[in-house]
Amino acid sequence: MAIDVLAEILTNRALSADYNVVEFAAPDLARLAEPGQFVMVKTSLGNDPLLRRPFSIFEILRDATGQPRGVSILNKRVGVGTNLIYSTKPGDRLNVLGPLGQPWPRQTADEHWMVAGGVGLAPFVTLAETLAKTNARMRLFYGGRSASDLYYASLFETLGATLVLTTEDGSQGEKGRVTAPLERALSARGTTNVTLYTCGPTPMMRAVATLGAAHHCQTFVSLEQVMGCGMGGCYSCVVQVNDHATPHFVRSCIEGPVFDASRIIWDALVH
Amino acid sequence: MAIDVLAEILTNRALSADYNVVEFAAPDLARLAEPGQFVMVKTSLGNDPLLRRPFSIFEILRDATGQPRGVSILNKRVGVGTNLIYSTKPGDRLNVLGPLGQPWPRQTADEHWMVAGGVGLAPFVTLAETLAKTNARMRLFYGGRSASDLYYASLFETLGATLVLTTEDGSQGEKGRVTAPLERALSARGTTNVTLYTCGPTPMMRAVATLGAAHHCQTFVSLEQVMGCGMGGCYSCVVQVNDHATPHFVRSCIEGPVFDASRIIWDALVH
Amino acid sequence: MARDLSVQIGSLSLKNPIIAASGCFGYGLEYAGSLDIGALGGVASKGLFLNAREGHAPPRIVETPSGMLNAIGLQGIGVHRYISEKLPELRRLGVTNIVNVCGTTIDEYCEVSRALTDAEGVHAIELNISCPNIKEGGIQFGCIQESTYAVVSAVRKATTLPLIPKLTPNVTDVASFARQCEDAGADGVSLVNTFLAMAIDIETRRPKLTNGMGGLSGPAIRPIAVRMVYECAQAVKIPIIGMGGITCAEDVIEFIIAGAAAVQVGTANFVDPFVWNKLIDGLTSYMERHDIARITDLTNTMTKGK
Amino acid sequence: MARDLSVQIGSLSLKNPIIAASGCFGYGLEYAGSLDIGALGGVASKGLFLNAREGHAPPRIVETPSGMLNAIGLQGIGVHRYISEKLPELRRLGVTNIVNVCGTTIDEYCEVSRALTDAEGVHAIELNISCPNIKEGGIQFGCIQESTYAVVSAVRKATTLPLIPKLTPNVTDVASFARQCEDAGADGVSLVNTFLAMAIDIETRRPKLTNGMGGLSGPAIRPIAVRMVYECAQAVKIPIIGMGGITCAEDVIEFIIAGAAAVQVGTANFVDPFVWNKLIDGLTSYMERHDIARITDLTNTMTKGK
Ligand SMILES: Cc1cc2nc3c(=O)[nH]c(=O)nc-3n(C[C@H](O)[C@H](O)[C@H](O)COP(=O)(O)OP(=O)(O)OC[C@H]3O[C@@H](n4cnc5c(N)ncnc54)[C@H](O)[C@@H]3O)c2cc1C
Ligand SMILES: Cc1cc2nc3c(=O)[nH]c(=O)nc-3n(C[C@H](O)[C@H](O)[C@H](O)COP(=O)(O)OP(=O)(O)OC[C@H]3O[C@@H](n4cnc5c(N)ncnc54)[C@H](O)[C@@H]3O)c2cc1C
Ligand SMILES: Cc1cc2nc3c(=O)[nH]c(=O)nc-3n(C[C@H](O)[C@H](O)[C@H](O)COP(=O)(O)O)c2cc1C
Ligand SMILES: Cc1cc2nc3c(=O)[nH]c(=O)nc-3n(C[C@H](O)[C@H](O)[C@H](O)COP(=O)(O)O)c2cc1C
Ligand code: FES
Ligand code: FES
Repeated sequence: MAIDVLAEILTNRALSADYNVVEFAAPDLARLAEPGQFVMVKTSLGNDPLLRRPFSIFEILRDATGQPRGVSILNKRVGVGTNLIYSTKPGDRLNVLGPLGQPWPRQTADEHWMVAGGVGLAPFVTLAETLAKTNARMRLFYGGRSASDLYYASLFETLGATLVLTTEDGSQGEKGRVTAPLERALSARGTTNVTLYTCGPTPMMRAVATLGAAHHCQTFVSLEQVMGCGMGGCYSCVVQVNDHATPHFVRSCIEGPVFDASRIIWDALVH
Repeated sequence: MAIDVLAEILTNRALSADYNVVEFAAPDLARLAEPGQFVMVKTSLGNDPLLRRPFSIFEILRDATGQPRGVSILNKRVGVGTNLIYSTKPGDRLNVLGPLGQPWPRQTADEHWMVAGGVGLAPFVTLAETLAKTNARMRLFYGGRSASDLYYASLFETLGATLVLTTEDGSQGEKGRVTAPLERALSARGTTNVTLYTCGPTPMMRAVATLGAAHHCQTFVSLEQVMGCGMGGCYSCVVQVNDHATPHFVRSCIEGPVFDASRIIWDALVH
Repeated sequence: MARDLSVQIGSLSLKNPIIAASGCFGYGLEYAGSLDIGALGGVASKGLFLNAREGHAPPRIVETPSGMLNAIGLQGIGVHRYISEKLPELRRLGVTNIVNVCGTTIDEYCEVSRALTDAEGVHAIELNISCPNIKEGGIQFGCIQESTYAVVSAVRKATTLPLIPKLTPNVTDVASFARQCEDAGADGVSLVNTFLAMAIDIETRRPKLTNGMGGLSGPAIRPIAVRMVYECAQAVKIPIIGMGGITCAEDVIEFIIAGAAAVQVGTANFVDPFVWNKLIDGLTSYMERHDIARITDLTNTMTKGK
Repeated sequence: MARDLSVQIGSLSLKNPIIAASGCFGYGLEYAGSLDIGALGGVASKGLFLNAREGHAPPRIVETPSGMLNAIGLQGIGVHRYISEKLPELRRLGVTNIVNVCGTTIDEYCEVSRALTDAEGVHAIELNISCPNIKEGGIQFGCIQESTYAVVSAVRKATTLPLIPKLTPNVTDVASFARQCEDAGADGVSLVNTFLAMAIDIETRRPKLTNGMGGLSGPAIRPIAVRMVYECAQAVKIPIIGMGGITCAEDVIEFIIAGAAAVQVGTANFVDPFVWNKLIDGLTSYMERHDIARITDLTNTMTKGK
C-alpha cells in the first residue's frame, strides 16, 4: 500500500554544491517503509515539471521515543527536478508518494557487503540499520570521485559496518574504483558466505554483478530507471530480464527497484 | 527603455490573507521608473505558469542617501501567479521587466484627487510622492470592503494628502462606495481646478470617469487588461478608444495603462 | 440533494463519468492495493492484442513542458491471459471494465473483440485505432475515413458489447471520423489519443525515445483536446468520452461542457494516483453550487460567443 | 574559430537563424527602444492584409499549461501603412524584414505581395495560409492541398521576393503540404502556426476567448512541432523555418537537428523580450563545443534509432 503525503520539509542540509539531504515530515509513510523502498516526489506545484521523481528512502526519521516521524532523501542535482529539491526551504511542502517497490530481501548470509557509488549510497542506510539490529556483519564498499563525494560513511561505521572507501583521485581511501578492493575481498573471503548489495552507476553495478556471479555470491542490485508513475501504471521503467526462455521486460517500479542481479540482461539496460 | 532584472526579493510583507507587499532589489530599474508605470513579473521558474504578470510599481525603494535601490509591488491574490508571489520568501529571485507603459501625465491643476479601490491603490504612492515634491494639494479617495482592506492610508497622509476613506461595511470611514464622497466633493469644489486619477475595479473607474466628465475635470484612468507581453508585441491588451471617427483598439501596455478617461469606450471594456 | 453522476453510453452504465485512461492504469489491479478501483466510473485496460507483445526498448517516456511523450509500444499480455489472469479479480472488485482493443488487421480486432464478448465481466470495448506508437496497426485505421468505417463496422458485427472507437487527434477534421464511427454503428467515441511528437537529444542527435517518435499527453494538449471534443459533439449524436490533459475537477467539467458524456484521465494518474476522489468530489460540489441534478444535464452546454 | 551562423533561404540571406515570429513582435519597432532588432536573423511582421483590420474583441489570450491561446484576429494596419509608416524606420535599423502576408482571396494575397515587392526594404514574404483565428481567409488555403498549391503558385507569379508559405499543424500529413509548396515554387516553408484549440470558463460556460477558439502556442506544442519539422525535412529539399515553443538555445538546436535551416521564436518573446542574445550565444557555444563551423552543417542531422 502506498500513500501520498503533502509533506512539510523539516530540514534541507546541503552536503556540497550538488548533494543535499531533505527531511520530510511523514510519519504514516515512514511507518510503512522497508529498507530499499523508494518514494516519488512532486518537485513543483504546477505542471512543469510534470512528473514526480523517484528517490530512495535514505533515512527513516524517528522521534525521541523511536517512533517514525518522517523520511529523508539524499538528492543529487542532475536536472530540473533535483535542482528544485536542492533549493527547497524548510516549511515548503512537497507531495511524497510511497513507500514503493520491492525492498532489499532479508538474507541470512554470514556477511553482508554493500557496494555503493556516489548517490547510490541512498538505499543503504535503511538496510544497514536493519542488519545492525540482527548484529549481522557488514561492510560498505563506497566509491566516489574524491573525498568530498563520500558522505555519511561514519554513520555506517556507527552501525557497525567495516568501511572500504575508494576515490578516483585518491584523496580518500584507495585510489581507483570501488570494484578493485571488492574483488580482492571476495577472493580473500575463504568460505564465508557473502551477500552483495549494490547501487550506483550502471557500469559499476554491472561489474559488481559480474564479480558476484564469478564468486558465487547472491547479488542484489537496486536499479534506477526513468519512472513515470512508480506504481506499475505506465510501463516506462522496464528492464529486460531472463527468467523465461525469451528475454522479457518487467516493470522495475513494482518488480524492483531491487532485483536479483542474475536476472538482469545488462546489455539491454539504459543508464 | 525596459530592462529585465533577475531581482532578489528583499522582503515579503503579508498585509492580510490576500494582500502582500514584495520588495525587489532592482536599482537600475528603479532609476528608470516613473509614477504609474508597471513591471511584468515572472512568477515561476518553469513553463507553468508561462506568462509574466503585470504589476504597478508600488514604491520606489531608496537607500539612506536617497538613491533608488529597488521597487515594490502591492500584490492581491486572485489566481496562480499572484498566489506564487504571495508565497515567495526573501532571497528568492524573480525576473522583473520594466519600467513599462505610460506614466501618469504631469498636470498643473489646483488639486489632484486620487480615487482608488482595493488593490487599485498600487499606482498612487509614486504619484503622490511626485506631487508632494511640488507641494501640490492632494486628496486620496480610497474605498475597500472593510477597514482591513485599506492599507497604507497613513503613508498618503504623511505625504500631505487629505484622506477620504470609505468601506462597504462601514467599519472605517464613510459607509458605502468611494464615489459618493467623491461626487459631493466635486459638487462642492467651486472653481478649484481638479485633476482626477483613478485605478480600481472597472465599474468604479467608469463611475469616476462619468463624474469627472460631468464636472469637467481632466480624468486619468489606469486600466488593468490581461497582458501577454507588456511591450506591444502581442496585441492582447487592447482597449477600445474613440479618438477617431470609428472606435478602434489600442494596446493598453504601450499607450496605457494610463489613459485620458474620455478616450475609453467603457461598454467595450472587459474586466 | 443527491447528485446523479451516472452516465449511459449505449448499454454501458457508468456509476460516474471518471474513467482511468487506457495504458495509464496498467490492468487496474496494480492500483487495487492503494485505492478502491471499483469506485471509478470505469477502468480502460491497457491496449490488448490477440497475443502478448514485448513493446519497445526503453527509454519509453520523456517529459516535455506540461506533458510527456510515450512510446511504450503496447507491451501487453494478450487478450487470453487478460481474460484468465486479470478479469476474475477485476470482477471480484466490481470494476467496470472497458477493454482497449488493438489489432494489426481487421480480423485481429474482430477476434480480440469476440474473445472479450464471450468472457465474463467485460463491459465495453474501446477500439484503439489511434495508437501512434506502432507501425503495424492502429493508427492507420484511424487516419483514413474509409478504414475507420471498415474496422468499426466489422467489429460491430463481431460483438454485442458497447463499442467505443478511440480517435486520434492527428487528423485535419476529427469530427468526420466521429461521424464514420457513428455511421458504422459505434455506441460512442472516445478522444483524444496522444499527439504524434518527438524530442531530440541535442548531444547525441538521436531521438530521446528509442522508438524515435512518441505520443504527447498531459496538460499541454488539453486545449486542443477540448476543441476536438467540442467539434465532435457538434457532429454526432452518440456520446463522447473526452480526454487529454485532465488533472482536476475543473478540467473534467470543461470537457463535459464541451460535449463529453464521460472523461478519461491518463497522465494525471501518474502524477497523483489518488486523483480520483478529488475529481469526483470536485464534480459533485460544482453540481451542488450550480444546482445541477444530473451530470448528463451538463454535457454539451457551452454557450457560444459573448 | 568564428562560427558561421548565416543561413540562405532562396535569395534571402539571414545573418543568423533566429527570427522573431509573426504576430509576436509587433512590427518590430515596439522593441527597438530596448534591443537591437537589426541583430536578429530576421523579423517576421505581424500578419498584413491589404487593408487595416480591427481584430477580435478581448479577451484575446488565455494562458494554458506551458502555453497560451490567442485569437487576436489579425488586428493590423494593412500593407500600405506598413510600407509608409514602418518600413522606413525598419530599414534604417538594418532589419531583415520577412513580411507575413494574409488574404481572404488569392487575389488579395497577390496584391499584398505585389505591393511589398515594389516597396524598398522587404526581404521575403511569409505567406500566412495557416491562421486559425479568422474565418474568411488563411487557414482554408492551408488545409486543402490543392488550395495550398493554387495560392502559392499564384503569389509565386506575383513576386520575385523569396516566398515562404507558413503551414498549419492542423492537418493529418503536414509533409504533403510542404511538397505542394515546393512544387508551386516556394523558396522555403515555415511551420508551425498555432494549433486550433479552446478553453471554456466553467462558471459562465462560455469560451474564455471572445472569439471562441484560438491558437495554441508555446512550449506545450514543441514536441509536436519538432516532429512536423522532421517530417517535412524528409519530404522536401527547400529550407524549412521551424518554430513552436522555442524558449532556449537547446530548443533552437533541437529544431535545427530535426531539419530546420532557421527558426522563429514567438511566445517566448512575451516571457523574455531579451531572449535573443541568449539564443544566439547558446547556439554559438554549442557549435564551439561540438566543433561545428557552419550552422548549416547542423541542419537535418538526426540519427535515427539507437
Ligand atoms: C528507484 C530509484 C531511486 C532513486 N534514488 C535516488 C536517490 O536516492 N537520490 C538521487 O539523487 N537520485 C535518485 N534516483 C535518480 C533520480 O530519480 C533522478 O536523478 C531524477 O529523477 C532526475 O530528475 P531531474 O528532473 O533532476 O532530471 P531531468 O532534468 O529530468 O533529467 C536529467 C537527467 O537525469 C536522467 N533521469 C531523469 N529521470 C530519471 C529517473 N527517474 N531515474 C534516473 N535518471 C533519470 C535523465 O535521463 C537525464 O539524463 C533514483 C531513481 C530511481 C528510479
Ligand atoms: C498594468 C497593470 C497593473 C496591475 N497592477 C497590479 C497590482 O499592482 N497589484 C495586483 O495585485 N494586481 C495588479 N494587476 C492585476 C494582476 O496583473 C492580475 O491580478 C494578475 O495578472 C493575475 O494573475 P494570476 O496568475 O494570479 O491570475 P490567473 O490565475 O491568471 O487568473 C485569475 C483571474 O485574474 C484575471 N487576470 C489574469 N491576468 C490578468 C491581468 N494581466 N490583468 C488583470 N486581470 C487578470 C483572470 O481573468 C482571472 O479572472 C495589474 C494589471 C495590469 C494590467
Ligand atoms: C504511457 C501511456 C500509455 C498509453 N497507452 C495507451 C493504450 O494502450 N491504448 C490507448 O488507447 N491509449 C493509450 N494511451 C493514451 C491515453 O489513454 C490517453 O488517450 C492520452 O494519454 C491522453 O490523455 P491524458 O492526457 O490524460 O494522458 C497511453 C498514454 C500514455 C501516457
Ligand atoms: C499572439 C500571437 C499572434 C500571432 N499572430 C500571427 C500572425 O499574425 N501571423 C502568423 O503567421 N502567425 C502568427 N502567430 C503564430 C506564431 O507566429 C507562431 O507560429 C506560433 O506562435 C508558434 O510559435 P511559438 O510557440 O514560438 O509562439 C501568432 C502567435 C501568437 C501567440
Ligand atoms: S514507473 Fe510506471 S510502470 Fe514503472
Ligand atoms: S500586452 Fe502584449 S501588446 Fe500589450
